[in-house]
Amino acid sequence: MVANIAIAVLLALCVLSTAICCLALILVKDVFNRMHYLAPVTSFSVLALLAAVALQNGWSQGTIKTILILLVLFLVNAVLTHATARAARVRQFGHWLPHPKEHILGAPHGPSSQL
Amino acid sequence: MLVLQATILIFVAITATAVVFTRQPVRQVVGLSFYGIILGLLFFILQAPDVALSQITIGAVALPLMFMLSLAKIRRDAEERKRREESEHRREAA
Amino acid sequence: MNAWLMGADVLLFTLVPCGIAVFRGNAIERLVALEMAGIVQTILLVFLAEAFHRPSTYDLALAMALLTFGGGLVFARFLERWL
Amino acid sequence: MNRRVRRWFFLICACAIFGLFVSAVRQMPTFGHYRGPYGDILNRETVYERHITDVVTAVNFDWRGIDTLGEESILFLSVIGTLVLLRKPSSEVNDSHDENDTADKRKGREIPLPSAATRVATLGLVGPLVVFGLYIVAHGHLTPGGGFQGGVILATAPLLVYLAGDLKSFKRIANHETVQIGEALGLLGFLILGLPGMIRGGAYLRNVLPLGTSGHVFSGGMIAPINVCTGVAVSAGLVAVTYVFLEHTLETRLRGRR
Repeated sequence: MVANIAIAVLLALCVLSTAICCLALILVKDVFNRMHYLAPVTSFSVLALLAAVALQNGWSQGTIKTILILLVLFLVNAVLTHATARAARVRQFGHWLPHPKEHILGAPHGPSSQL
Repeated sequence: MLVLQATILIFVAITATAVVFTRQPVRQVVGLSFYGIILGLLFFILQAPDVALSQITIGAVALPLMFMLSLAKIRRDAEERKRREESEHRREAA
Repeated sequence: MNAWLMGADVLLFTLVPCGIAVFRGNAIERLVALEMAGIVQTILLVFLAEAFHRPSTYDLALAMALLTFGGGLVFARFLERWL
Repeated sequence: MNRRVRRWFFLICACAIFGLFVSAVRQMPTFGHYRGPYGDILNRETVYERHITDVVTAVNFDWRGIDTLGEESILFLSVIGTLVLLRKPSSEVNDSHDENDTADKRKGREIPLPSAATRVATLGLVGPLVVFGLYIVAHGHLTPGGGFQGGVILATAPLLVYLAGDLKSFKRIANHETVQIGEALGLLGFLILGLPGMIRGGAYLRNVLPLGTSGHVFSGGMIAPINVCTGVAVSAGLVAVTYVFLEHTLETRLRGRR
């Protein structure tokens, strides 16, 4: 009984966070702001989902596969966001390094500098 | 269960129409990829996981890659033709 | 009607904002929405596999998680290079 | 035919097709009510007779294996057709491409290398993807999936290597001759696997291997070897098609970089 309630709460958290992030996707205007909303889904939502699956099934095939899903999404989504942001900057400015007028802390200046 | 089936069928109809009405090819490919996602869900909800897995694997990487390669090729050919026409035009003018 | 099926119902409707975003704006904005839809679908497939009591269909969610990255990367690489 | 005539023509045709469509839909069986006898029989018999837990795979590779052989040949033929259509005419090979290279180096059109993070993550994902593809192929008779799905996942691995910006490595992994030989071997293996059944006096593609315990990896008789052959053929075919596409589209553009 307690386990069922815990599962329901975890699932509600997962669904709610996903829904908020999806809504933010159309409410926020700038692309670079939009990309941030991919991160909570891949970390928090999937973590809540993993907890719910583990509570429901114990140590089983489903739990192991959900752990793998969490690992893949968590590690790879950051890189995917980075690649997308780079593509957006390349399309906007022609290169992805900071514009001379931009002042980004710790970033090299100009398209000529090497990374 | 019934809610799921009805909703996903309506989604498929709306998404397919939206893909058809997208005019620019690159944007259309993105829409098509989304349509593939919805279609995979439809197959799974109608209890056909084998077909859904086929749809997911094909629609995720292979299909967009083919479309993007074709679009890149078309764009390259168009650029080349334009450049050739320009150079011929210049030669005629000289 | 268990909690998983209800969660799947609600999650299905969170695909609506993703769908609206996929069909609006320029190519990169659409791409971000597509990546979001892929992640939501991964979660949704886990929900459905658990709701149908078929543990072997967790494979679909795992395949989706592995392949969303490839799909997003295809678009990102081609949009920044050639199209 | 001007715009107005065309619109009327379309409207009349659309109305006619809509009428046919409605009449067709009215005669369909109601949603979710399956009327044929075969589905029920298969659902009842498959696990007991063939020791396979995934009925779809059993239907594809056992009950109607010869149809699947036909489908596989269709795939093979379409890949061959694509390879023939996109082969390079010899006159194009030594064409001067200097103009293209300079065009690519125009401002705003430089080819950026993928960043280190993308390369590491992509190449790190190749190994898990190969393992997952092999798992899907090997467990075709137990879980959803099989030769086709697993083959596509396996073919995605070299594509990821290309997406990491390493066209050279892609060409080394997916050596064109090797890939073509692999595709042919996949189809040949399927064809040969049908023969033992005939030698033992039965029909083509008849099961000759022990059936094993249902639910184990080594069960289902001939389905696992046939799945492996299909996986090899599908992945090799997909890689071959992508290879010729890439060669046709991007080869000349990349010459300046290497």
